[in-house]
Amino acid sequence: MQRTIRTRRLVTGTVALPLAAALLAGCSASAPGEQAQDTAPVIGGTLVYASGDAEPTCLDPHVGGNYPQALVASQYLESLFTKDAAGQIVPWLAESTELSEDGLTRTITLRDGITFHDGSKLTSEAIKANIEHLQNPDTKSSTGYLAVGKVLQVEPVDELTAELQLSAPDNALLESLSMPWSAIQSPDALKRGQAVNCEAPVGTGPFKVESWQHQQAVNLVRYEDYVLPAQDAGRERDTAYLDGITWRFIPEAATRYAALQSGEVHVIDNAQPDTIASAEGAGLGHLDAPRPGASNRIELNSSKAPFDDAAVREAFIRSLDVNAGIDSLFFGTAPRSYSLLSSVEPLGIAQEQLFSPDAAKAAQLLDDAGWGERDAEGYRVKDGQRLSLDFPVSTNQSVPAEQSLFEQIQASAKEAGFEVRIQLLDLSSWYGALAEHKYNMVSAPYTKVGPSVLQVIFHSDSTTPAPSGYFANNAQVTDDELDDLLTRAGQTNDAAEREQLYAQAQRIVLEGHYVLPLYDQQNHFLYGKDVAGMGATTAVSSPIYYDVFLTN
Amino acid sequence: MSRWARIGSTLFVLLLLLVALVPGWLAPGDPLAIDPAEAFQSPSPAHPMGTDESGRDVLTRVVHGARDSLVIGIAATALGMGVAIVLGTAAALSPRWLDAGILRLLEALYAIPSLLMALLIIAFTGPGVGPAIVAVGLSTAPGYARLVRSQIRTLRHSEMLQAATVLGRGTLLRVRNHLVPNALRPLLALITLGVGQAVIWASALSFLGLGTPPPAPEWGAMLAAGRTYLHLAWWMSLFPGLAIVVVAAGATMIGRALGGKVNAA
Amino acid sequence: MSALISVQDLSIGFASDTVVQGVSFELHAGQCLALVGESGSGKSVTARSLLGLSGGSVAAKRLSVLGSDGRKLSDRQWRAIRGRQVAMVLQDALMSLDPLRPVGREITDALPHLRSRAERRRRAEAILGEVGMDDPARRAKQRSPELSGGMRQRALIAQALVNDPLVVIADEATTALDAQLTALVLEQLRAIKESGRAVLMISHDLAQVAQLADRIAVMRAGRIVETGPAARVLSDPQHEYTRTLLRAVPSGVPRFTPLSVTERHLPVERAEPSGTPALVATNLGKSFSGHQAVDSVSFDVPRGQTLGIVGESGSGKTTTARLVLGLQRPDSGSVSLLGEHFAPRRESARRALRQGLGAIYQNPLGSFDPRYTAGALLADALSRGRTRRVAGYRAQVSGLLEQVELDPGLIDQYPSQLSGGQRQRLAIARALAPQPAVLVLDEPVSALDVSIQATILDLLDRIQLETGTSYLFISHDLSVIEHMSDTVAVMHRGRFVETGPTAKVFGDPQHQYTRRLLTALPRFR
Amino acid sequence: MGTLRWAAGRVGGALVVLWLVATAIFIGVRLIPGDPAEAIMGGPGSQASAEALAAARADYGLDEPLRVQYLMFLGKLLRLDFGTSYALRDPVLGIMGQVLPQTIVLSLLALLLAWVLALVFAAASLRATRVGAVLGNAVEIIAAAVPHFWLGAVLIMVFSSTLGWLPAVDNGTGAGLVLPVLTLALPLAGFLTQLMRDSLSTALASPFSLAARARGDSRLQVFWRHGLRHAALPALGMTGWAFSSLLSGAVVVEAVFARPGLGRALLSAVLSRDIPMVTGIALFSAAIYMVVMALTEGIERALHPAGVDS
Repeated sequence: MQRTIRTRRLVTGTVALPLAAALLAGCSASAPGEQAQDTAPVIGGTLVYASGDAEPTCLDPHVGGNYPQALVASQYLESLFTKDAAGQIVPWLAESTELSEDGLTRTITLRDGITFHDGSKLTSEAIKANIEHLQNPDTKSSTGYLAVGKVLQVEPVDELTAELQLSAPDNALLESLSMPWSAIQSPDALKRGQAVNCEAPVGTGPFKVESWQHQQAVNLVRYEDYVLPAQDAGRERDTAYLDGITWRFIPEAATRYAALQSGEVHVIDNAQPDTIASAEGAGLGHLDAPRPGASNRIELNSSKAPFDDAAVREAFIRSLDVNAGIDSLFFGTAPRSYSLLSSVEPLGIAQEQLFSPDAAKAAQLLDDAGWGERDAEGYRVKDGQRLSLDFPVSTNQSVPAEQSLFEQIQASAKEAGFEVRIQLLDLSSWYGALAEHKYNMVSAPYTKVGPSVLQVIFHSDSTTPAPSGYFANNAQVTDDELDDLLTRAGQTNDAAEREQLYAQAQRIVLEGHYVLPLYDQQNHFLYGKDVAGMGATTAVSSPIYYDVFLTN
Repeated sequence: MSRWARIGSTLFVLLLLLVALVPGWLAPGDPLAIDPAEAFQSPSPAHPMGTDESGRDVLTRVVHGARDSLVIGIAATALGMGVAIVLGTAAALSPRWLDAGILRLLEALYAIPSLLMALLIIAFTGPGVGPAIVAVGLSTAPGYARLVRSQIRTLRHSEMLQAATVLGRGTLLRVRNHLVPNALRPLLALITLGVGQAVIWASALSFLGLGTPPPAPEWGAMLAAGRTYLHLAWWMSLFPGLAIVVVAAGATMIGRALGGKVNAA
Repeated sequence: MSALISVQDLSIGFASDTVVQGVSFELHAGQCLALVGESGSGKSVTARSLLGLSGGSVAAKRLSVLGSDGRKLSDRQWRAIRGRQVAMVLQDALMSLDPLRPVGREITDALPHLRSRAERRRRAEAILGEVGMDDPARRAKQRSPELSGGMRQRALIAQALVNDPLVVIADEATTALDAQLTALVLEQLRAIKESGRAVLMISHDLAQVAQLADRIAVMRAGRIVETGPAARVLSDPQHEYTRTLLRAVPSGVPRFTPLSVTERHLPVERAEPSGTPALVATNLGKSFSGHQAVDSVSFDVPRGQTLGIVGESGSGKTTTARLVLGLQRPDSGSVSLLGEHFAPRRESARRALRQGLGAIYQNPLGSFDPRYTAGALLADALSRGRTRRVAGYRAQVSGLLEQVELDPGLIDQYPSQLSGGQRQRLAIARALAPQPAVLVLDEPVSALDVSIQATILDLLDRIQLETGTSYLFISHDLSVIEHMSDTVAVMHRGRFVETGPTAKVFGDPQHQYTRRLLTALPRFR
Repeated sequence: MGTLRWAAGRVGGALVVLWLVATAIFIGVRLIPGDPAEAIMGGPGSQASAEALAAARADYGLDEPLRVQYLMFLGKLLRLDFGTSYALRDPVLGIMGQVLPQTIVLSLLALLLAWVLALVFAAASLRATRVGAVLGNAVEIIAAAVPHFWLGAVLIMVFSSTLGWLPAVDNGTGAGLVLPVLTLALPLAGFLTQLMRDSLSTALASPFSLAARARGDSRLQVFWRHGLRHAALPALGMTGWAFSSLLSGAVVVEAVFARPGLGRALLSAVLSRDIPMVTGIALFSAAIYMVVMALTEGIERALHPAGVDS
């Protein structure tokens, strides 16, 4: 059975559903207790989904490319590859793939018999059209653009086969192509122009976009000609159980949770830590799907004082005890991370001892670095300059619990003599503050499948701003040795060497005290008692509602 | 104003001033001191108003927050009043065409609802306490300005001013001795009403993430932060909320006692 | 003939206050009973108790209203009486008709028993016609502020009479009306009485009551102090208070004869007017958006003398006063004060002259700065606006208070805390502070009770005799003008239609308008 | 003043006001630090490409002198062309068409409810005992002093989470409107109650009410025929203000209850620096205010022809 690539892991983990389609290692769903695991699927019904994210401005995840787009696009778009339960990249819309000896030609063969929602057939032309779409500056893609950055051109060989010419070997290409931000859309639909395509992208997924009532809901309906790229003996039919999904946006966390409690919505995302704890008591389901790529961390800007001094960076990190705060604020839903990478990334390494709090050592380091004096308010000073740290925080990207954690960091740092100046900013101003280098520390989540995210966020190339002003290397790490390690790690064909190179690279960053890892990028979903079949996700941990049905 | 209202409101104002000026006297603790192990404690003798998500004492924060909240309310009202007195007086004493022009300007200011105005200003300036004060102040100005204008116009043609004219009082004396003090008298009541409303609007901006930055113990920001935990820790939002309500309600009562009407709020 | 209304030993209380006590009277068909008293005497509450609307707790040995025992009626039963059998006409039609509703509706409201709307409307129009309203159908659709004073008053009467009630209560129905409207109302009430129904007239004004009442009951402090046939009460009052009230009526009382009991008799010796007149107005004219409010008005006020201007509301009296006071610029003509050119003139140029001219208004409260105490007002006037502290002017302030017979203890009171009479005295004191040669008095006693009015008029008389101040005295009240003026000018539609010595104008009116006015002047002496 | 002249004056005045608002916004946009083209493309966070910025400059005539830009801007507004929202990529006019009715319905229902509540409370307070009056007074003052967002959160917690009586968010039935309308209406009702009680008691103590009772009207009839109108008049005069405060409240309430509408559109437009949307919303809310003012003034004129002169 081909569907073995999709298995399901349950935390309360008893029986895997025969039809379960969990893709991702580390994602776990605790199902409502009373719900029988072997309930026969019910066909029909519209699931109401409530997202806490800001409403996307475009439903095509090629455009821009953020997580909220991925969450909804995972229902109507599919990628060439995906990730199985063991964390291995496996074909999805693709049937097979080969790499040339020199690592510069990637051949991808598509599955036969798959059609887009507009009725057109999935062919190798689609690969070409989509990659070119991502690379077109007018598309304004940022995430997908980077993912296919090494692709020079796409050559359709026959109806189902395409050859990708690369500028350099890229062992992360398949991981990149597994993400919704590089998902495959109908070439005909892409030609309609961005305004139209943004309203209703056309893909191959189990649902299609019926309409988008701005500020209200995206209405998805079942795609009746859906062909499951992998065979599943457990399914009598390939189409989704649900008639459709109403995708709503309810930014206010308490309202979202209240709506779930009263049964007005079936699934909510961005669940607040405190409600997760009470939801399980209330018989609601919980899906914990940490995002791949980087862990959630605070990056220390090493390009300007005072964090240009590694000792000050270490002193800052040693002066903080964040564990107690994480425990109380996240109610045990967010285990502490000591790694640069998400816990779902097998190549991540953790070095706990580097982050253990040590106030005495911190004080010593600061005294030695010349920050021995303190001013009237208790902050350390050097040459009349206060030890101040600007900390812009995006209210869109940091949930309240995280903002509170930052406040606690601010309070603890004050004891050690640091003045942390938190600025709560909207996304636009936050990007602006980063672009103008008005920060000493920042928390900027980055989701990507695979360890190649390290390249994006720590290679010195990423300190050069794009024309828009954005750069992903917020810690401003510029280290030739690190650059070399990352480049080689990204190009090697040898899995063991790759792992070893990435480990070395991570050690350099960790030991340089450039970042303070906090926890995985949180991705918690709560769902009602009448929702069954939750658990399957894409490679970036966005849930898929293909297997989901409503029991009443 | 009845005797009890007078005594009550005087006591209220004194208490508020006391709390704002020497918060340490009522709540000796540090409003910013965190203690994650003590997070989300319900009200108890040790923490009469419980603790918040970082284990900070809510009572201490409410007491220390009085200053920030009141400063916002008072500064915004003062700004609004200042603009209003200038524009309102100018309109009332100007020739017809200028009066009409100022009136249109006021109407234009008035035509944009307060919070929309605040958001507009913030769209141009970015968030923060300063913009919040300016926004709330400016958006309340037209209401006050109209009152000043109508007050002055009414007074200008009142028998009181005529009597002063008949008694041979010159313009300066009429304006200084009668017109200005009597025109500003009803504003006095409105100032108190306005402070209460300004505190509420500022808290709305905090709710929208555009007000006082954390961790300052400003009531609106505390209320906004606490509402996330309404299910878990009602005390986090109840007490700062009560503080706002008490100040706004107290201000309303004093304003009413001083003879203010709600219409120009 | 049995009484339509019979009241015995009526007491009405509010909380702990008893405002009416032991009142008894009867009202018969075809009869008019007048309850006379000053404000606070309990007369209105007594009248309202006859409709179950006193609002207080009512106790009586007998309270029979058209055969029903008013002590036992439920609100529902009362409502069957109100409007149908006993109706009420209130003071001031502007306030007694809802300004937001067409008068026709106010009338049809009283006709719930008529089923069809058209029928109600016909009845309403019919009654409006009966009370002398022209074009009733159109008037019925208008609201009271759109109607002229006369029309409004007619509508008010119409809404009371629409159900042909057996008893009509007229509660101060003529107070503050000018002569013609008063005549109109009295005429209507007379018609009611003569049609065999009963009228209960509530008034503070004995003179007016005299024209209609068959019996008079004089009330004071909640009790009836004297009751009897009208003629007897007026000609031979038994009770001291009745005599006080009668004496206070200025109509037909010669100049300088005291109206109030407290006033000592004044020496009636005045110097003949000599020299330039204190005030001269020449050919004054003023129009407002095409309406000629004052038209070619000329007069002079000799020193120590009083010119009375009498006219109905809207006749241009007040505008004349404002022109004289320099509060409005005349379109034509001029005013001179003590021989000096006063108006039209630049304010700064005539400011010094203003010391010679004072003014008293109908509502003194409006002319006081509410932030000033009585003492401060006088200090302000004495210091010409330099200070409001009494300290430096204590002697002069005391002198002024004494002059207007105000208790020096009131010096720290705010005007709003004073009674109407006290306020007017304070206003006079303030006006006298700069020792003016001329006082312009615009309806100075119109808002006052008769006995208070009497004391104020006496005070004005005395001041004129003592100081030789000239008065320009403006009023709608013929009897006040008659009593106070040396010379009278009758104003009508912006013009002086007749001017002359008081005795001549009142005794031998030349102009037909004057004659019409004078028919409304109550004479009972 | 004739009705026609009044209407003409109203329309003219409204146009002047709209022009002032538009001009203020034009100036404001130019005062934003940084590149207006970047602001137009959604601020520094939009990662707009250089080509896109150049296109925006050309589109909006940013290369032209300021005077020309201003005239272009006014010209577009005159043609009801508010431009395209950068964030939503739709014409602003179209978005307004979607969100405006939502907010207007919400605000009108809240206004209506506030009126009814205020009248009921005002009427009830007339007959209240001393204790009741003090209590009612306290309730109305507190109601007027409660921030919308907190009230909304509490109402959701009580009626949706705990009791499960009412939905927290719109579920297609009218029930979803109940809590948002209540949240908006209660503070306003607090204000209006104070206002109406004063005018109601004045009206019911007036001679015309006594005259009506003397004609045989019952208390209830007097209340309906006379009290109501007089209570309504000052509250009606406040309608412009009330509606404007409701629009303010709508920003918060729409965020709390996840309702689409003008307020939410404005909030997201402000956060994403979507200047055409901001402009459109400001002008539309000003226009709504002017319409509401004209309507209430018209009603006032009808109710009380002699009273409107200020």
